[in-house]
Amino acid sequence: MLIAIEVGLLILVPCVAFVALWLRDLMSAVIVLGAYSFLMCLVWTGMGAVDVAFTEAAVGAGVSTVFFIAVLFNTTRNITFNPLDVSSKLVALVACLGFGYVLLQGVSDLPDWGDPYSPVNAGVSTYYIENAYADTHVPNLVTTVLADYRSVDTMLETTVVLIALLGIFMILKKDRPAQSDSSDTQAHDSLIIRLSARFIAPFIQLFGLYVVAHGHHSPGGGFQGGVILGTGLILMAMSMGMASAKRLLSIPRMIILAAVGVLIYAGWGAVPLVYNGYFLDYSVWESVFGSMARSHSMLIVEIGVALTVMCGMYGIYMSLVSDGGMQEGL
Amino acid sequence: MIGAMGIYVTRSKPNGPAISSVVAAIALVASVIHLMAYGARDVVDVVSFFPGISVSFFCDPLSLIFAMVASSLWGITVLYSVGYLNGAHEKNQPRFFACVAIALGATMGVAFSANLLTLYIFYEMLSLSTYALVGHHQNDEARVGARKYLIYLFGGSIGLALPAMIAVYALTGTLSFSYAGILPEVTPFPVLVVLMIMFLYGFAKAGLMPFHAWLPGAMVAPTPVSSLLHAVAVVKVGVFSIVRVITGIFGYDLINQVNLSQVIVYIAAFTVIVASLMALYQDSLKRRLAFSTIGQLAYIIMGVGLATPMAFVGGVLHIVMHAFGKITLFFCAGAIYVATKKKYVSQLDGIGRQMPWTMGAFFIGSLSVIGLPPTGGFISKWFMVNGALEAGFPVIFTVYLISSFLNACYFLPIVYRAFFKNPATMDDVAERPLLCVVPPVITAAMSVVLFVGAPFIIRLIQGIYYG
Amino acid sequence: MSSQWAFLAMGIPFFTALIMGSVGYAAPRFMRWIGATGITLAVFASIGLWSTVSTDEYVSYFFGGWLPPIGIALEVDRISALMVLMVHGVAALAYIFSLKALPNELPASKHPVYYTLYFLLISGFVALAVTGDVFNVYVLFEVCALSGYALLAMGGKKAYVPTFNYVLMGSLGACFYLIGVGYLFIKTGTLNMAHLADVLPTVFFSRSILTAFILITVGLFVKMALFPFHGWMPNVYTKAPVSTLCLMAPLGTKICVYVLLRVVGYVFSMEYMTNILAVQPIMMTLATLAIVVGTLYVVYHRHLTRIIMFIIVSEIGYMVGGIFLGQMDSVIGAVYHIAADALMTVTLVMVAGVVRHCLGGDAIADVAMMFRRLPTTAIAFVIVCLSVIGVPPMPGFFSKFLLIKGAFMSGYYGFAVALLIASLTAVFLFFRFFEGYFYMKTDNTAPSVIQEPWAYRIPLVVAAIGLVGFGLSFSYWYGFIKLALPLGLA
Amino acid sequence: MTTLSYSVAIILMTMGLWAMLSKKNLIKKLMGLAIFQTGIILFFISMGAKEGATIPILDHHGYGGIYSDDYANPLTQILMLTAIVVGVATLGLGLALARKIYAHYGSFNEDDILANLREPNE
Repeated sequence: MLIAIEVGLLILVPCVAFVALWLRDLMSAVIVLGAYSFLMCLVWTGMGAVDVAFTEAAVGAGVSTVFFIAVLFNTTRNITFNPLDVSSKLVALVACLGFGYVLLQGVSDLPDWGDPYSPVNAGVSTYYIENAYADTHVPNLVTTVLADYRSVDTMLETTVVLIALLGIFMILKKDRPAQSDSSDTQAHDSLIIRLSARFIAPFIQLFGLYVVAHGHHSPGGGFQGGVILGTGLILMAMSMGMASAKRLLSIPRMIILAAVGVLIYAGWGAVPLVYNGYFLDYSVWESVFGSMARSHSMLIVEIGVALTVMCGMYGIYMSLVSDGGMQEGL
Repeated sequence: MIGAMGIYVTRSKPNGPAISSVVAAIALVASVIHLMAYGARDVVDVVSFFPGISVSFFCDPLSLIFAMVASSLWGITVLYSVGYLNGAHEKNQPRFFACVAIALGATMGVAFSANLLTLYIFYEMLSLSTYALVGHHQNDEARVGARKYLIYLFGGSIGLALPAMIAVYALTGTLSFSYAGILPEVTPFPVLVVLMIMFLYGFAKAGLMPFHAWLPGAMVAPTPVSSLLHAVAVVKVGVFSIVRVITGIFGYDLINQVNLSQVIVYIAAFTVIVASLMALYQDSLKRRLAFSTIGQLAYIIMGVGLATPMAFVGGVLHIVMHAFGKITLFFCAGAIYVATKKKYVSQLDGIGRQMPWTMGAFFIGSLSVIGLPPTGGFISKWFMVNGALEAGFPVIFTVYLISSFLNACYFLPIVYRAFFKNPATMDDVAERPLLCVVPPVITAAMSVVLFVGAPFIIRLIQGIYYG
Repeated sequence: MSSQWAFLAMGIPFFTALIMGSVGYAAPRFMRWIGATGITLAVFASIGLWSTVSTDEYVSYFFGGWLPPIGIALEVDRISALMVLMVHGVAALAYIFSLKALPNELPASKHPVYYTLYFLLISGFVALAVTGDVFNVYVLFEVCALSGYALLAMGGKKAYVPTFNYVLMGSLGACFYLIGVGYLFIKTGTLNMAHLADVLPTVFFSRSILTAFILITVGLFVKMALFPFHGWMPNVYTKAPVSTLCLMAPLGTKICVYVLLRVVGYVFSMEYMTNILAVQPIMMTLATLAIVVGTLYVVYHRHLTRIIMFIIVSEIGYMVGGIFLGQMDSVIGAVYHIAADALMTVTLVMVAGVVRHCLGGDAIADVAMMFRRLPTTAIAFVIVCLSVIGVPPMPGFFSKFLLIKGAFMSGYYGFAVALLIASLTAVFLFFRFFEGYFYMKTDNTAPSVIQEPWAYRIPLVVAAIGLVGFGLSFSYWYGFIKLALPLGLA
Repeated sequence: MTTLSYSVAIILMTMGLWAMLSKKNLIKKLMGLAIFQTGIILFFISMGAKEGATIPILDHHGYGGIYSDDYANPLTQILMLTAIVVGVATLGLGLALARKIYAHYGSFNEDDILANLREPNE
């Protein structure tokens, strides 16, 4: 039964992707792409990857779509057509065929799907599953690997969000302040939307906080929580209009907060250096937190992640939607 | 020994004008003489790069002879340059002297290098420092000449000599010169031929045809440059490098064994004849001298390439003799230019009567280049001609004779014009300035002295061949 | 614990960046001091790392105290220490240079963000050189790439389209690499390089490993702009601001070459590459073509910046060729050339920048009388050109020497010929510039002597001295690199 | 199932690549990139899946023994978490650039932009 659903989904997914690419109206294509992401989440949940599915739901289906729309809203949704350029299509075709061929060549040798004894599953990951709780007292294995065993990856990944925020800010920011702010979107004229957004937003924020804090025991963590918090802010910004959103949180302030988020992470990790330990070695805190040292440390770095991701998502959205109009502040 | 090396490297690169150059030149000559008296054949490593390769120097009679010639002529040239540059109102004199000094330092480096890499490094340094000299006038003509100069020299050294050098290193694992040769005897013949040709043309400074075109082009440089560098330092460095490669990398044993002489000799013979014929048709005095140089360089290569004791002695001796002879000729050409602004052979009617000393020196110099007694050129040619017979190359023997005849054909008419033809207009021209006249006279005298003193040098050279 | 240097080398610029990002807007005046302190400390750290590996040969650093393959480790051998030294050295020069160059190119309000990204980029490069984890490499690629995109896009209006293409191509390269890692991972279950190298020989004959090899190398080729994947590079670099270019052009592609060496030489092993796959002929053809194509393009361009870009294209060919020749000397040559070329490129780019700012253009026609007008720059330019041409005792000569020797020993004569042609073209090309500023007269609108500001002169002088020193100390580096080479070299 | 999930992943990647290379519209190219990345993620997740295993969150806090067969592979999942975040960051940057390009050239179409790019230069 479960397998049948999986198979169905797997067949559906490429079809939706095809539609997304084929549609000639960009806005519809983006919406279909969002649907595609949701389907993907289902597939992954079926394969046991709840954390990934959660993130994809928040990021792929949620924030990405918002980003796309933010840009399309200010530009155009139409696709212009040129006479068919056969040669470039041909090159692309050859490249794709070659690429697909190489990949398929490799598949024939791969271990069976779902085989618990394949090298991937019997390799390093066995250690994580069997020892993670003893090492860290955190039941969510994904969180432990993410925030402890492979913590540097996560730190760098958070940095990537920071970089994206900084980069987008730099690219879109105008060199001179805009003459008039009249182009800013005003508060949404529909009272219902404005009120309901105000009503929903706090709950979203609360949920985001829960996801961050409870990431040790359930799917979720800094990233997912951060994205949700960011989404809450985005919703507020949408309903309140640009001017008030700007008052709420300006982009430079976002940048500082995002940098501070990574700094929390890296700074916490740097403390062991004082004791001549390894970077991100949380065991130095055992004298303070006892056996929960690693668990608590993970929470702290997750908060840093959440802060950066929240500011990142919100800042990116604001930059995209306002065309870098928000330069004042601080 | 190391102290002496220090003198070359440091003292030979003063950044100042003429006087310090003169001092340095005297010091250099003194130290070379010192080396001659006490010199050992030790190898001195300065910087080591990787196994089998380092910057290292050594000193053998061959390098001594070459260093002696170059350094003593440098001193004379510096004197001459002072006269010439002031006479011709040239600009940028400090740069000029600095570059000449660097070039000479590089020449010394080539003379004393103990392996191919060191030689190559100084070879390139020489190309660069003389580039600025060739382009000294900074006008369009100089630019074209300098560009040609550079393309030929770098094209040869990077395109041919460098890969050949690397190939040698790949084959043998070393680049040090050794009179026994370093290439293994089992090297296949085609490889040897290719390598030899790459070296012959790679050291394009030697001016073997068709890699000769830079030399006439480089004549746009001020005359002291032409005389010192393009009669002595630069071209002789090319020849010297080839001599080093033939004796030190291939080794005479190998060359005789596989009969490589033929390759070398016929390439050189071709150059000799063609260059001499072309020299006949040049009206510009300096260009005529340049083509003559090309031919004479090929003589030397031919001599060394014949691979017999006689011819080798002749070849090396000719480095010395030709240097003194040709520099005299160039000095004279420069002196004429300073005095009269005349550059062309056809303008020289009757000039001998106005400038008797200069043209007298010119006469002696041409005798030496043609190879007639009582000048040094006679002795070196004598050895080479005999060497050709000894090696069993009657064709080469003929080539020597024909080209000597051609040499006479293109030099003697100049002398004839200068002394016996009446000039079209009588300008008021006299010998001046003093510093332009004395050096050619000295070098011409040296050519004669060398005729007498040749046995001493010959003994040195024979020491190389048999030692 | 001397292995701390391994972390500090990447950590110091990282923290510098974060501090800059946090306080930048509040106290813009302190920015340049924070940056200067950071870069000085980082250079010290890299020297510390260098001296450590000189005695210990090998340094491992375990993040979080977890031993690999459980955790992520930094593994520093002598070659990576050299790379770290190179990155910090070049970054220091570029930073000093940017102090003066950036205000010409970017409004002051963007500087704090700019420098934050700048230092993140530096730490990304360093981390790429020392990391011992194949997935970490992917993350670091993205750190470098994203900060690079943003810094490159600062060239103004004309930079956007090429940067957009670069975003696509860079992501594509990273994705290829990631899929390749996926195939490796699926057959071995590990991501640690050393562990992979242990496990891989048992599955050498699997098709998935072949696929992984192809994908990873192609991904890296895209990232390093090897022909025929070089299309994105010249455009995006030419339009970028000079201060970004000083950092990106010397390091961006070179570090990918080093990652290639690491993956091919240490993870897959040379034996796999030469004996089992026998891809050497294909790779050598690509490398040779890269050199030839780069050289051909060079001839057709008149602007210094563009010329430098195509020189990079062909230099990448040198290094890739050196790695795939599989000879001991050629690999040493390639590694040495990575560092030498980084130094050469940064000098060239700085010269181009000075010329652009002081003379108003970087075409041949603009450099007339440069010896008179910008003496320091002119001399630095001559020195670096000699090195690019390969005149001894400049570093360019020695690497070329080793590469050509390697080509002779393994019979790839075409590669040797291509190298020589490239050198000859470089002679032709640079002397066109020399002629320009030696012979050409300017119309006298410009002042006769323009003094370069100190922030331009210092890095130029240091770079020129560094080049000569690096060449003269070649024997030291030869021995230094030799001890860390991958196994199985002829 | 074995070939299916891998094949779907490969189809998605190829589709993404096709869009990135052949589509003229910048936004479509970015969508192609997004699809490419999800293909990769699917590929990784598939390799970490286990028949009959549950999500990688330990129940009863590990008392009573933990067996690696019971839980899906956490390692591939965290790798992909990273990939997703990196993906969205890249997407944001790409969109920002696309937006700037639109502001300057008035089009998302590559051909129009190139034509526009050439004109002012020559």
